[in-house]
Amino acid sequence: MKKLINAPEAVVAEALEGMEAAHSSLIKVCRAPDFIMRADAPVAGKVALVSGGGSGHEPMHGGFVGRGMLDAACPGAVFTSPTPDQMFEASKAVNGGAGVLHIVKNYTGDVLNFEMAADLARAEGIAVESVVIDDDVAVEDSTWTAGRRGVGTTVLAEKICGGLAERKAPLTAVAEMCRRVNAQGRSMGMALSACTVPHVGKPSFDLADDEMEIGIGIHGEPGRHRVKLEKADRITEMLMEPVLADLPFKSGDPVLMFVNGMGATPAVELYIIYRKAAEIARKHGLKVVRNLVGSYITSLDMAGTSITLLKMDEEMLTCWDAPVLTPSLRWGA
Amino acid sequence: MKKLINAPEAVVAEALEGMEAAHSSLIKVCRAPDFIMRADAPVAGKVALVSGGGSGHEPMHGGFVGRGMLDAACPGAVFTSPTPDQMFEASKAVNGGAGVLHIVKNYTGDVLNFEMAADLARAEGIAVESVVIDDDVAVEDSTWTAGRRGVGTTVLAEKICGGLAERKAPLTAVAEMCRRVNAQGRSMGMALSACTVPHVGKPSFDLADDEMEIGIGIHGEPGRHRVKLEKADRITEMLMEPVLADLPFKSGDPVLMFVNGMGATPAVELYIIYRKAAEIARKHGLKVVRNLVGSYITSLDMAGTSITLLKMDEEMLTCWDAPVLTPSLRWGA
Amino acid sequence: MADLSTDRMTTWLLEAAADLEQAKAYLTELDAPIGDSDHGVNMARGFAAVRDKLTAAPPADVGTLLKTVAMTLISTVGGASGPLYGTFFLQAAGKAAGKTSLTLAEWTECFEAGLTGLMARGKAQPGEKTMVDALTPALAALKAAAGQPLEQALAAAAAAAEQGMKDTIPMLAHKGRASYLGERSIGHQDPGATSSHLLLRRLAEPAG
Amino acid sequence: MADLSTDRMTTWLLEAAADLEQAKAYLTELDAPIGDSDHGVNMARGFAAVRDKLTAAPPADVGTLLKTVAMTLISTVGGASGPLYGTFFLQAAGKAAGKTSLTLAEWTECFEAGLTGLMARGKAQPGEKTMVDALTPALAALKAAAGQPLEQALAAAAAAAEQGMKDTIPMLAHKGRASYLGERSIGHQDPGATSSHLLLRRLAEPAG
Ligand SMILES: Nc1ncnc2c1ncn2[C@@H]1O[C@H](COP(=O)(O)OP(=O)(O)O)[C@@H](O)[C@H]1O
Ligand SMILES: Nc1ncnc2c1ncn2[C@@H]1O[C@H](COP(=O)(O)OP(=O)(O)O)[C@@H](O)[C@H]1O
Ligand SMILES: [Mg+2]
Ligand SMILES: [Mg+2]
Ligand SMILES: [Mg+2]
Ligand SMILES: [Mg+2]
Repeated sequence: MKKLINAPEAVVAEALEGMEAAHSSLIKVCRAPDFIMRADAPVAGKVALVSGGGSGHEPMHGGFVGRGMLDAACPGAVFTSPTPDQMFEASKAVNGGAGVLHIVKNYTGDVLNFEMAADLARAEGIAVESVVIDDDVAVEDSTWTAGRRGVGTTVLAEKICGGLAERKAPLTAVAEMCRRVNAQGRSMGMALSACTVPHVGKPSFDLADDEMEIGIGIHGEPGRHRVKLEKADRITEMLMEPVLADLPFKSGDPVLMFVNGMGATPAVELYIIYRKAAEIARKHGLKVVRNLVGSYITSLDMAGTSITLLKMDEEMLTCWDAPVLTPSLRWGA
Repeated sequence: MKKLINAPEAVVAEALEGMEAAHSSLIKVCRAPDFIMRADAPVAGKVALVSGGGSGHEPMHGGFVGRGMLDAACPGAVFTSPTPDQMFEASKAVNGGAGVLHIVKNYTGDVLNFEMAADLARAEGIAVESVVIDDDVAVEDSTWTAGRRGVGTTVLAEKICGGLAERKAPLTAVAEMCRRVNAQGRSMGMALSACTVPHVGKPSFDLADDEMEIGIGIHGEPGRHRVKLEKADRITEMLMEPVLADLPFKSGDPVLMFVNGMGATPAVELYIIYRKAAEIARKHGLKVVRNLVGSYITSLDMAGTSITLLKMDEEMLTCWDAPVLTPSLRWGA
Repeated sequence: MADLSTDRMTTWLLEAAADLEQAKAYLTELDAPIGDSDHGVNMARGFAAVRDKLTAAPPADVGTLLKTVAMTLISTVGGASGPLYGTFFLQAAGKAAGKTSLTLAEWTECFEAGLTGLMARGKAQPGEKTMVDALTPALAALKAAAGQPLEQALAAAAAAAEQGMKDTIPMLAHKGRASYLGERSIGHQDPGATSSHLLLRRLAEPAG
Repeated sequence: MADLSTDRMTTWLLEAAADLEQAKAYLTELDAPIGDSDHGVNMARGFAAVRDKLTAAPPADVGTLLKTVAMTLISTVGGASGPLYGTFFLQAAGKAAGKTSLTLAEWTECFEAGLTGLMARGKAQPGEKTMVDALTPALAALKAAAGQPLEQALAAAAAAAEQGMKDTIPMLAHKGRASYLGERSIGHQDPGATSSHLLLRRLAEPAG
């Protein structure tokens, strides 16, 4: 295993120290329990957005803490949901009196721990709404399973809801927006290579030189299918087809297109994917009104990409364009 | 070779198409000869900044074209300097009447091609100044060699000079600032793994699982030394020591610290490096007044990092903080 | 030693902590093909914290013991297994409040409360390739052993858990991360069922 | 065929283009350990463009031919080798202006002008592990062969270039990317010296 780390056990704590050192004007890092919060939290009268999940997906979520996006992020161990006390303490610390929205990716661990945290917070009289993001079309949706995973749409939901909360919208409206973003966002990912979890020390799966995994999540788990390696254009089709086939995209729709790198994918490759994805969207009659290209929700050192399409409306556009000032997403401020 | 590409020959052109599709409000992509320019260029009365170099270092330089940074960037083939006609046409296209500054990384190819381009531009009556960036302390500086390579400081010079040019400073002042940034910036890099040039199809060097290269450049060339893999903290020391030992850093100096990923390095690892680098800087008496953490000057899919320290002054700070609106660096706008 | 004393239960959990530390790599390896390679690390981290808590301040009764275990697991394990095992011990603790030892019948009652709580929390049923598939037959064995000597009942429960664990191999996962793999989840043993068996085996066979 | 006619020179450059296409991988491999793995691709790209230009509109005299080659290389090769070879051909063209064929003496003069220009552009001296180390002995051989038959002189120049190319192996690089490697540049043959030899060999031995 080749990583710029000191010890597997120290990865999360030391990265938090690095983030704190680098971004002290934007964020504050609290320890034991661990969470990252806006430097100016709590913001009175503003709904507070709290998210979190296993580490290893950076910049999500810690890199998205700051004005116009998250109020707090709770980092778990690598690929392991954080614990309820982290979420509970974070919720207390950032609650500005207007309640707290928990943005939860749909993984059993995240869902269960956030459930417990919400119970604890409500018991202290804090208004909590939880929205579970489950946008991964690689996973069949059924009441018999854990349901779809939460992936790329999470980043977009955090930005858009952050923009809305900044305008002092009430908790119900922010939660409603979060549900709308989730309902209108779809994602699909693929891997050229597995990632290596620090404490495991070897890749989480083996892929031959001419193979790839289609339908991966963000935890180094294998995808739905292992297939022969294809050219970028074909890979883009293989990601776009299931995304487009799933509701809710129809001709004429304005969409945000998010081409994401899994952690070890160079920018040049993401633009080659974007080029084809935009072409496919155009052929489908979609209007790409906004986009995001970069590594924002990652899986350690996995090489690969995911594509998220989000059907936009006016309010979502306004909230997307609103200023954001976080370590990893920043504009208008 | 596992890459999200269609064909080695098509990488640069298709990535340009992707960038154009993704960022049409910020940039315009011109073909044959290839260059990327600000959507609103030429800006009358503003010194135009033109840079360029081989592709494979994205987001540098194309991702830095836009308000407050570069007016044009010329992409060569992967790791190959662009040609004089690209630089000449770009210079003509963005010249707003106040002259053009060529920001050139010190590689024989870049220097020679930019020299020829400057000759061509001057022959057409365009005022051109060229500044060669040579900040890589891994390379011994001597009149008997090609001198030091231009690496991380280039990004900082483009931002700072971009900020100054936006304020309509004259060409001599912008060139002077560029020389100052170069004189006050020092970098050093390392690799955990080599990169794979698309048309070569295999890694440019082989490293055992317990080895790393110290003193690499950004073109997949091996570094100065191959040594045993070390922990992140020791690696950080090995990068910081030569940077600090070189002029011009002394106790009390305000510095900008730039921790850069080589293309396949996850953010979490960069923060672990930043943490230690900031600690070392502090112990050295330096005041880290600004920082940049991310993959901004890369070497395709190389895993590794580089650290750049830039001694700051008031004017540089003002220019650094000035708004920038490019595909890959954005704030205040 | 006919009953499960606070001492015996404390010893169990301390020994289980050592087991889980030992099994860390194994459980994590089981979690690689159908999960995210962390179950062993999660359990080892949680039970190391349990060990520290129990050593620092040994609880006076089984209820307090189980509740301490529950709260510690909830705040240190994370993932799916943290809240699930946490809920198991929390609900079990409710039935053991103030008791300094448990009869087989009482332990069976605790176990049932624990499992019911866990299943409610995880919305899981038997046959979905989770820890429930080890715990459900274990509970059935405890019930079937009602009236028999305690050690025999615990051994039966451990054996049933082992069988239940093995039975997860051919199952198609419906819950947890393994469910994302669909058909590809078949042929792998569930890590959570494996840690459940490990815990119950140690209760039946104290290292002493 | 005592002189270098425009035809012979055109044939040379077309055949060299084919050679460089063939040698692409080899030259790129030489560029890997001490450079950036692109010399073969650069040269092949440039000479493919030269071939297209020359086939589309065959120049009428050697001066125009060499100038076309120069401009094409400058605008298509990039890297260090583009401006260097470009300058070589551009300066050589200056001495061949309007000539439809070159005597050995004239070619030697062109070559010298080209090499002088190249060395000025690259600020390189012999012994620094660059193409200059193949071209310098080649020029010396041409000069030494003054008065001898043309083919003999071209063969001597090619042989000298080959020796010069091989002599780069033990050299410590002072110029170009290889210089960044310091001591580690020793033991590798310079890619630019290799492409220079390749060009001169083809001039001496037309494929016909
Ligand atoms: N809904 C559920 N109900 C019961 N057990 C579950 C459920 N989801 C997952 N599990 C159990 O949890 C185990 C995984 O635990 P762990 O790896 O620690 O957490 P995570 O899945 O969050 O990484 C699985 O092997 C399975 O036995
Ligand atoms: N300053 C120089 N003078 C003469 N030749 C040089 C100089 N620098 C580099 N070269 C030659 O250029 C060759 C490399 O060319 P190429 O790989 O195409 O360009 P780059 O080095 O820009 O990648 C070297 O092998 C060397 O022969
Ligand atoms: Mg997990
Ligand atoms: Mg090159
Ligand atoms: Mg797991
Ligand atoms: Mg080269």
